[in-house]
Amino acid sequence: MGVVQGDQMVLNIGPQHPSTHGVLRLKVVTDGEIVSDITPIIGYLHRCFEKHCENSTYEQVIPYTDRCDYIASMNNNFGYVVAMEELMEIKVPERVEYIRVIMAELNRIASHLLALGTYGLDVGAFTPFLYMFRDRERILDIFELTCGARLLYNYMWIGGVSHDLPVGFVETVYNFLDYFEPKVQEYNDILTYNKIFVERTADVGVLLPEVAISFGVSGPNLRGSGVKWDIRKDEPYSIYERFDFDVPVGQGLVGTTGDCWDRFYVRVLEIIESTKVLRQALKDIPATGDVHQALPKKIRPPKGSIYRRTESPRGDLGYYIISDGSPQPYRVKMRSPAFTALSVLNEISRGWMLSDVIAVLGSLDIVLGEIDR
Amino acid sequence: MFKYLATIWETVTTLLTGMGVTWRHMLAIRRDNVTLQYPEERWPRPERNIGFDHDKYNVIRSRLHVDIDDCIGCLKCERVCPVNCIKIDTVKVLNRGADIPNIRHKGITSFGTKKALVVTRFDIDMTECCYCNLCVYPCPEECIYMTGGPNAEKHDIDYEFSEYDRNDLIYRFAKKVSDEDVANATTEPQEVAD
Amino acid sequence: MTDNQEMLIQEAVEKALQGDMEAVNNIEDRVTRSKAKAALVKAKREAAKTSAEPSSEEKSEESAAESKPVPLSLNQKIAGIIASQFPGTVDEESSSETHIQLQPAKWFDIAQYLRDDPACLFDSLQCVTGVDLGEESELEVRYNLHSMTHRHAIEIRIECARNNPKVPSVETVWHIGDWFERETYDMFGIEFEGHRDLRRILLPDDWEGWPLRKDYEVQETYHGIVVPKVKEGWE
Amino acid sequence: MTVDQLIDWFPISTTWPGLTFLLAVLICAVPVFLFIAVYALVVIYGELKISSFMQDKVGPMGQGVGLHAWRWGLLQPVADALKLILKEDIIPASADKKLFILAPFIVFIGAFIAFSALPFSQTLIIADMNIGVFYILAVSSLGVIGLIMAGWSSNNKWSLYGAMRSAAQIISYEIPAALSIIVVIMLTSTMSMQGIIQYQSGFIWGFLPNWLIFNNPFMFVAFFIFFISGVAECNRTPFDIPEAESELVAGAFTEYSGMRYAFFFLSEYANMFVVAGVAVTAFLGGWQSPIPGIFNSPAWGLWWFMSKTMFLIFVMIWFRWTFPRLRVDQLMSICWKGFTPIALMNIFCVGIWYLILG
Repeated sequence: MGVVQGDQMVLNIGPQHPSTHGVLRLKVVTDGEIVSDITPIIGYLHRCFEKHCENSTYEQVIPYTDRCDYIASMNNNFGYVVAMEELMEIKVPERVEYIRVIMAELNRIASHLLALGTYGLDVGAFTPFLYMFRDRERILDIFELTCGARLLYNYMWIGGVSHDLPVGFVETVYNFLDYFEPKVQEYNDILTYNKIFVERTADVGVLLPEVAISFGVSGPNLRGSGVKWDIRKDEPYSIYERFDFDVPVGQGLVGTTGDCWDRFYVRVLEIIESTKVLRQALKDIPATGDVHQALPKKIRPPKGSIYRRTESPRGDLGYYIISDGSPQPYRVKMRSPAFTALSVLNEISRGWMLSDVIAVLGSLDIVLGEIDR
Repeated sequence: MFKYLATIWETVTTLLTGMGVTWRHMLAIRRDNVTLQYPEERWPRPERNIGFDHDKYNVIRSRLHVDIDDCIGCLKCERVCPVNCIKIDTVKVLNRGADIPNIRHKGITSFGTKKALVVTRFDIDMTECCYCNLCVYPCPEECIYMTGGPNAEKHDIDYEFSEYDRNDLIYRFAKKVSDEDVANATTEPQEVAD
Repeated sequence: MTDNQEMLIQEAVEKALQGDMEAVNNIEDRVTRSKAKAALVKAKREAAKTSAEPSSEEKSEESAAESKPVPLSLNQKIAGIIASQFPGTVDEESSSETHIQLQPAKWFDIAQYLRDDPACLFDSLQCVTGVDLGEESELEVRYNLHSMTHRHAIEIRIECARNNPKVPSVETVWHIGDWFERETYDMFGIEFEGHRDLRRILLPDDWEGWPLRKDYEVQETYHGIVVPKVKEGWE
Repeated sequence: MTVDQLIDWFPISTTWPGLTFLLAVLICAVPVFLFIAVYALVVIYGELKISSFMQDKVGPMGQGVGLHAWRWGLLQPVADALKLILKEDIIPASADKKLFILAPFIVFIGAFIAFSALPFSQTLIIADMNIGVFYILAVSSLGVIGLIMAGWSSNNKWSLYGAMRSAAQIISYEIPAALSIIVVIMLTSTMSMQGIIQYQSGFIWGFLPNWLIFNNPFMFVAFFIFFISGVAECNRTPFDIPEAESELVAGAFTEYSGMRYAFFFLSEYANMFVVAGVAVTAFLGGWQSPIPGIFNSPAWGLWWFMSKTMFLIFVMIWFRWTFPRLRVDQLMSICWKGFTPIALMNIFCVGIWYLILG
């Protein structure tokens, strides 16, 4: 593609740009339309998450984990809380486990809806974005019903959950699932199989499995390249091993495996899988059980360190927590999946056109809050 | 040649199905609409299409409110706040549980515990508050809470508390009493030692 | 602390251990009553501890002890392999079940070996964490490696001096090392030799100091902007 | 026609020929400009409402007086227009001032003068030239110059990208449009707009109105190509690459604001009307009524022309809110590998069909 060597032009897809999913600056060296090199410049949204953790107690860190990946903050809480409970060897009651899985899966659907919607916007289709936000609005209502907040919940605490489920919660989620499942087919009609969309995304930004693994890419981006790796299945935490759902993997139905379309379609399939998990969780959630029962009075984990990964909608969300016995964490490191996804952008969008760079960036589904921490 | 026609055929069919979807949505205007016409329709509107209603609320994230008469000054909410937006000053009381009328201090809280401290300053800076609700949980007297929701009988939901001046967002819940009143109310009267 | 209070607490705790709690409750002086309660709790905890696991006191309590009695955890097996391939790089005493302690010297070759050796095949570098072990002690870099084929994971820790911390860069072995190491450099100032362009990644390039070190003071102003946010009228 | 009638009607036509011509043209131009303004407001409101209904939104609403855009949001387009007029139109410091100021007007003129050949009804046409269709196609490519001037003069990388893309797109899509019009001219053997519509009167195959689209099966292909390349010419989705929000921020109009941006906006809608008008005239029988016998007085003629054009504009709006955007090279490949060869084949087939069936 870029064989003609015209005079290079450096283009700043600057921190203030409609399709950078946050405050990200891409220094793009283009030769006419064809892109020859991209250097992402990050750090505009750096809020010293790790420094804050060292100055606050263990339960005060939870509102900060919300604000890292603000689109999937339930899963962020879940990751941190699972790591802490493994460090402090706290056994959480059954009902709390089920509540957490329900909340995490609902949040996964909401996060994927946002990812698919904004990807439609990057490629130029306005309407799917609004359909998906209409359905995401329903999930946010459910969260609001339980923990009052719509985006940053601070719902999962170490050893329990902040509030028990309200009356009529299970029916409300059943209503939502019955309403939502036919809608996924509607998204497929309007966007997934749309020839122009396929034309824009098939064979674009192909990510080979070896490259993906070497760049530490994880989650839907890695599964889009055909690697079957999902922490809920391979390193099960909480009660995920009780649910049977399969891990969708990109097969290259439209172009080669690992292109933008595959990453998009893997997310659509994952939404369907999440509804399956939700139905099973809702079926056998124990009706009784106090959610505050296992909340430790004084959180003083034993000296030591732990690295625990969980499956956030964007990939492997890892927490490396080092405790020195005091109520304040000695060091908390958050391994952010979007950080690794962005590092692979340059690798896979070299030689493509400018509008493809936007398409590839959208398909990687990055969130800058999590990258900059 | 066949492939050429096949792509044309596929293009036309997929584009038409897409147009069919938007056509159906255009006809059913009100069916899936979630927008809330804010000034006229205020949240929470009970029958808002997923059908949960007002009094089933578990918790509300709106403005913080403190019943200062119930506050025993244990500083638990101040310690647990991640962004330390709560500042409390207290002064020891002479005898526990006694009312002190001239500084309007009630000795017994509604939970029946005797107060040992007069809360002279209880400020919450709502510009710093991150609405994480961590302060509501540890309060022994349940006197700090967010307005509306389960404690709707005390306050209805209030999420429209924007101000013109930032300092007005610093809520001072303590009773407005001058310092020397508090001083002589809580110190031993030197000459009379009854 | 008058001795009769001491004696009072002693016998109240004994009585409470046998089960009747009023002895503790009817101590009228509030201060001694709370001390008695504290003593009671401590006594109960000792009792529980000694009865529950009389045997292995010295086992490290932070990792859930593997139920199966196999002595070697994965980390130790890999440590053994490394020690056989590269003698003198693994220091045994500080390696535990959950991590392998290495010298920074031949880390690059070990990394190469770990990725290519069919037994290990650690092809994905999951996480690089920089740690400041204390005011005056060393800095440390912890690598979490994971193998997609064997689906097993280990943790490698490398210490480096505080004044000029140097660790060989593994950026060519795992490509993500490039950004992870730049972030660790940005936060701790650990030089990764052999890194393509070791610059700050999160902070602006001309920021002084390494923020996550324990002895870090925030610089007063950055280009004239006062850094520590002081909110007047609030303290 | 109206311009010639006006000239004869004037008493001083012999003494001051130049002045009368100018007066006549002016008398025709002002209503057309007003029509464009009003029509643009209507279509903006239509687009707002239709796009909202398509996206499960309610669109501009308003209860009661005051700033709420009156009932059903009717005042919303007026509010937009006022906003654009009152807003300060900034000229970037390093912009090439003269070109920057001139660009929007050239783009608008490109669309505006094409109106003079559009047959609104049997009698209502400004200038029924015998080369009507050819004139419109020639004039509508004037807009490209304006876009390139806008892109170049605002001295901004994004607008340069937008300008280059729009130049490539509009010029290359004029060829399939012209080729599909040749088919029409071949059948009606006249280029004057009124002539084409007169040819389409009466019945064909018994019950169908004698519109060219029903003339033979290939005419539908010609209509499809002309309409789609018309959509591409006025930069509407799925071909809105020059001002692609997600890539080029706003393409050639990035640096424009206020009154100048309003002119770009206006000329886009005027262009849409021209394309829809020509498509209606050439293929859907202009002011001919669908039931050829009745409803064909000049007043009804105006109604039929406007309703058909508005329907085609609705289809353009419908396209915009359903399809994603094409990439530049895909756009070019569709034009050169798709539309142009098919259009040529079409001419050939219609020729043979016409030869055999007479």
